Amino acid sequence: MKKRNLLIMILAMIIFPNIAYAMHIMEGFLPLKWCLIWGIAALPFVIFGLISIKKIVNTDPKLKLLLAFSGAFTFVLSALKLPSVTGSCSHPTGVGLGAILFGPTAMSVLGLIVLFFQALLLAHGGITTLGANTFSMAVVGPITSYLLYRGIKKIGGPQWLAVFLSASVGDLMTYVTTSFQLAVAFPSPTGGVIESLIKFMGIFAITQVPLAISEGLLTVLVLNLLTSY
Amino acid sequence: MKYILQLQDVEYEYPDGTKALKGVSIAVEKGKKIAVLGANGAGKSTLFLHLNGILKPKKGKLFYNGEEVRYDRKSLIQLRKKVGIVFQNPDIQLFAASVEQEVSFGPMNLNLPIPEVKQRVEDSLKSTDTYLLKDKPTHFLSYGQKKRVSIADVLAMDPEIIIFDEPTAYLDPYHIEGIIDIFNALSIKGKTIIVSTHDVELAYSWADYIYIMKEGEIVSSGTPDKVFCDSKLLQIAKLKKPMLVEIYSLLVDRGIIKHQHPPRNMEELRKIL
Amino acid sequence: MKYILQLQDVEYEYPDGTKALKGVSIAVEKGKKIAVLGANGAGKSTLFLHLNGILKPKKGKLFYNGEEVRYDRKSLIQLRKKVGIVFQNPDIQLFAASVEQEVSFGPMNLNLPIPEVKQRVEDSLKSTDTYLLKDKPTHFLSYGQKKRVSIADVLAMDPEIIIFDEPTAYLDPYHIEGIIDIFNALSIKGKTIIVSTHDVELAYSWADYIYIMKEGEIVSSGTPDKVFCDSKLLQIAKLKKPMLVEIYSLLVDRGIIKHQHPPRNMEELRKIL
Amino acid sequence: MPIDRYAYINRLRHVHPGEKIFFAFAMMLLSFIPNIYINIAIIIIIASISILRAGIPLRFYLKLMSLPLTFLFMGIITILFGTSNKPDVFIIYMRIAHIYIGLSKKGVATGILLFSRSLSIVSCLYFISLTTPMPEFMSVLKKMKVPSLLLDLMELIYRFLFVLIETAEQIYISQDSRLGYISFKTALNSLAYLISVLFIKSYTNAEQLYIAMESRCYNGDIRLLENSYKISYTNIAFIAFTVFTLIALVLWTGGYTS
Repeated sequence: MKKRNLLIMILAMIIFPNIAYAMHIMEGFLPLKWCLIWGIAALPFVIFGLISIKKIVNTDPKLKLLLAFSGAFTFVLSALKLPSVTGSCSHPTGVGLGAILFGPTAMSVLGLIVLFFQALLLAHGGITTLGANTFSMAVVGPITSYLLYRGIKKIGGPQWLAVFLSASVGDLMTYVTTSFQLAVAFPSPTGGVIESLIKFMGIFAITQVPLAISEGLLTVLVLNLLTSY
Repeated sequence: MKYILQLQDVEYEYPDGTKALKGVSIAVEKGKKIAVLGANGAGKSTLFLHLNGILKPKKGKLFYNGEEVRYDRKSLIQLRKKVGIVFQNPDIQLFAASVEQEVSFGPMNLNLPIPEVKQRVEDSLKSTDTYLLKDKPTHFLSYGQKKRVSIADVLAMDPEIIIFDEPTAYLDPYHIEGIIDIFNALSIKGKTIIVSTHDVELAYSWADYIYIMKEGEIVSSGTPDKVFCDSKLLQIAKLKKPMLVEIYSLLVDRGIIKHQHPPRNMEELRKIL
Repeated sequence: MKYILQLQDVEYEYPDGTKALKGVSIAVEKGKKIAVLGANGAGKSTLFLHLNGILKPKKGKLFYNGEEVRYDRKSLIQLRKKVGIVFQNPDIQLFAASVEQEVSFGPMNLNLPIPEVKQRVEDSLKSTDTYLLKDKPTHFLSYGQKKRVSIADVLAMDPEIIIFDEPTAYLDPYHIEGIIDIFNALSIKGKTIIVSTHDVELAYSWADYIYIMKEGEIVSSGTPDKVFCDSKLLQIAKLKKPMLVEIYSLLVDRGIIKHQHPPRNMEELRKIL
Repeated sequence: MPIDRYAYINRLRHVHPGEKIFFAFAMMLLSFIPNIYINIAIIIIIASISILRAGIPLRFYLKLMSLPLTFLFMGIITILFGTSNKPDVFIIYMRIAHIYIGLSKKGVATGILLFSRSLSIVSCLYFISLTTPMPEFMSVLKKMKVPSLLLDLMELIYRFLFVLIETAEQIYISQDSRLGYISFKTALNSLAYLISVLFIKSYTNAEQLYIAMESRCYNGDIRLLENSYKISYTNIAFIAFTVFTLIALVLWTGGYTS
C-alpha cells in the first residue's frame, strides 16, 4: 500500500507540473485528416466571430484596443498559477470568465489568437492541432459556459451558482470535447471509439476534475470582486 | 556588533541569464534610516526582493537577527512578517475595493482574530493620515492618497523593518514631505527603514547610512557626508551631487565659510552662514 | 503679439461631473520653453489633452496660429499634426512590436510616401539616441529606453509644438539629463516645448515661462524668477521654492551678495559669488 | 518568456521569415507520412539546424523537447492498452471476468509511429518559434492574406501581453510579500483579486492607449512600416534538397513502415 502511494506521488509529480495545460492537444499528435476536419469545424465560428467584431469595431475604433487587451488578459490568465484542491498547482483556462465577460463570439477569435500564441511562445498546444484546440477551448467551452450562465440566470438561479456552473462545466466540456477528439482519431483497435473515449476521459479526469472545481470557485470570486468595484 | 538584517555575498541571476546582483553584502543596524541609491536598473529592486525572501539568492546568505534564513515555508512566513515592502507603484499594490479591506489583507493572511485585525487597520490608517478615507473605494483616491494607503498596507502587518521602493517617485513636493514625516514617525518608534531612491537631495538630508549601487554591485557605502563628497564615484554611479554639498564647497572655496561639516539641510546652512 | 497656441477661458467637466478645468487661459509664443507646474491632480494632464483636441472644452476656445479650432475631423487632424503629446507612461503609449514599427505609426497615419516615412523614423530615432534599438522588440527595452522611443514616436510626426506630460517621472538624474538634452536640441530647432512637472528645480532652471496650476485653475504665470519668488503662492499650490532661490535669498539676507537676479543654475551662482 | 527571447537573438534571426516558415511547414507535412525513418531524420535535421546554425543552447533545446512528454506518454499509454473478448490481439494481457485487458499489437504499432511523428512535428514548431520573431511571422501571415482585423488584433495582443504579464508579476510579488499565498484559501482569494485588478487595468490601459494613438492621428486602421528581406537562393536550394532527400528516404525504406 505504501509503495503504491509513493508510486502515485511520483507519477503525480511528473504529471502535474506540465499537465497544467493538459487540455491542449500537443503538436503533431493528431493525424493530418483530423487536423483538417477540426480546423474546418472551427472555421465558421471564427469567421462569424470576425464578422461580428468587424461590425462593432467599425462603429468605434477604440473597441479594437479593448478587444486586444481582453485577448492579452485571457492569455495572461492562462499563464497564472491556480492552486488546486488537490494541493498541486495548475493553470486556469479562462474559458468561463472570458465567455461571461466578452461573450462567446469574441471568444472564438480571441481564443484562436491566444492558442496560437500559447503554441508559439509557451510551447503548449500546436499549429497542426490549432483547429482541434480552437474547437474545444474557443468554441465548445465558451458556448457551453455562456448558455449555462444565461440559462441559470433566466430561470432565476443565484449569480454565484450560475457563475460556478458556467465556469466549471465549461472546463469539463472542453475536456470532454478534447477526449472525444482524441478518441475518434485513435479508436481502440479492439473496443472502438467508445472504449477510447472512456480511456481518455478516465486518464485526464485526474487533473481536469479538480481543476474545474478550482476554476469554478475562482471565477465566482473574480466576478464578485468585479461587481463590487 | 549585532545587525538586524544582513546579506552576505548575494548573487542573483534572472531566468534569462542576466546577472542582477553580483556579490552584494549589506548589514543593517536596528532602528537606522538607510538609503540605497542608484540609477534605473542598478539592482535596487532586486536587492529589496531578497530582503524578505521573495527572491532566493543563487549564492550567498540572508540573516535576520543573526539567524540564517532557510527559505522553507515557515521561516519565509516569519521573515515576511518582520520585513515589509512598500512597492513603488501604489496602483499595483492596491487591489481591494475599499481602503479598509485593502489594509486588512495582510493581517487577515496572518490569521489574526478579527478584533485585532480591526485594531491594526485602524492604527495604521491613523498613522498614515488616511483614516478618513477608510470607506472610500481605492480607485477614487488621488495618487498621493494611494501612496499613503499602500504604506498603511504594510504597517498593518507590524513589521520591524520597512522597505520603501522609490517612495517619492512621481509625488509633488507637498506629498513628499508627508511621506518623510511618516518615515520619521516610524523611526522614532524604533522601526528600521530602508529606502531606495534616485533623489540625492532626499537621501543626503534624511539617511543615517547610504549604500550606492551600480550594475548589481554596491560601489560605496557610508555616512551621507562621506559618500556624497566623492564626485568621481557619484559620476560613475550616474548620480548627482546634492546641491547643498555643491554650494557648501563653493562657499568654502570662496572663503565665505570655513570648512567644517557640510550642512544636511537649509537650517544647518543658515546656522553656519 | 502673435501666439502659436492659445486657450481662452476653457472649462471642462468629466462625465462624472467633477470640474477639471475652471476657466483656463494660456497663450504660448512660438519657440518658447514652457513649464506647467502643479500638484498631483491639479489638472495639468486634462489641460494638455485640450491642446491637441483630444478633449473638447465645454466652454471656451482653442486657437492654433490665431485660427480657432473647429473640432471637425479635418481640422483635428491638422491640429494633431502640429501639436504632439508624449504621454507619461511609455508602456501605455507604445503598442507596436518593434521600435521601428512603433515610430512609423504616426507618419503612416499622415499618409506620407514610404521613403519619407523611413526618413522620418530614422531621423527621430537618431535625435532621441535610440537608432541602435531600431530592430528591437518593444518589450525588451528598459524604462528609460521606452521613454526615449515614446519621444521619437511624436517627433516622427514633425510637430511644431511638443507637449511632455511628466517626462522625468521615475527617471534617475542621468536619464533626466538625457531628456533635457533632447528638449534643448528641439528648442534650438525652433520647436515650442510644453512640459508638465512637479520638479521645481527642473522648471526653474529650464523654462522660459511658467504656469502654476491648482485645482483646475491657473493661479500664477510668469518668468521663473518672478513666479518662484512668491513663497505664499508656492505654498498654496503645494510646491516648494527651488533650492537655488532659497540659498540666493539667504546669501542676500546675510549681505554676502547684492540683490540682482537670482541665479538659474550652479554656473550662474558661481559667477555672482 | 525564453522562447520569445531566442527568437530575437538566434543566429538565423535575419533569414527571410518566409523561408524559415516554408521550411518548417514542408517538414511538418512530410512528418505526416507514416514512416518512422522520415520522422527520425526530421528530428535530427531540425535539431542540428536549431542548435548548430541558430545557436540555441543544447540544454534549453532538450528541456523544450521534454515539455510535451507528459502529454505524449499519457496519450500513448491510453492507446497502447485495450480490452477485447479475444486474447490474440494482445502482446501481454490479463483476464477480468469475460474481458481481456492488455497491451494490443496494433496499439503498439500506432504508439511508436505517433511518438516519432509528434516529436518530429514538435521540432518543426520549435524551429519556427525559436528562429522567427512573432512580428515577422505575422508579416508572413499578412502576405498570405490573413484578414487584417485578425492580424491587427494579433499584433496588439502580442505587445499587450508583455505589459500585462509585467503587471501581473508585480501584483503577485506585492501580494506574496504580504503573505497572500500561504494557504489554499488565501491563494484563491489573492488570485481572484489579482485577476480582477488585471481586468480593470486592461480596460483602463485600452482607454489611455486609445487617447495616445488618437493624438497620433489613428483612424481605425493600423498601418506600420514593414521590414523587407532578401530571398536567399542558397536557402531555397537547401530546402528543396532536403525535401527531395526525405522523399527518397521514404521510397527507399518502402513507404508504410513503422
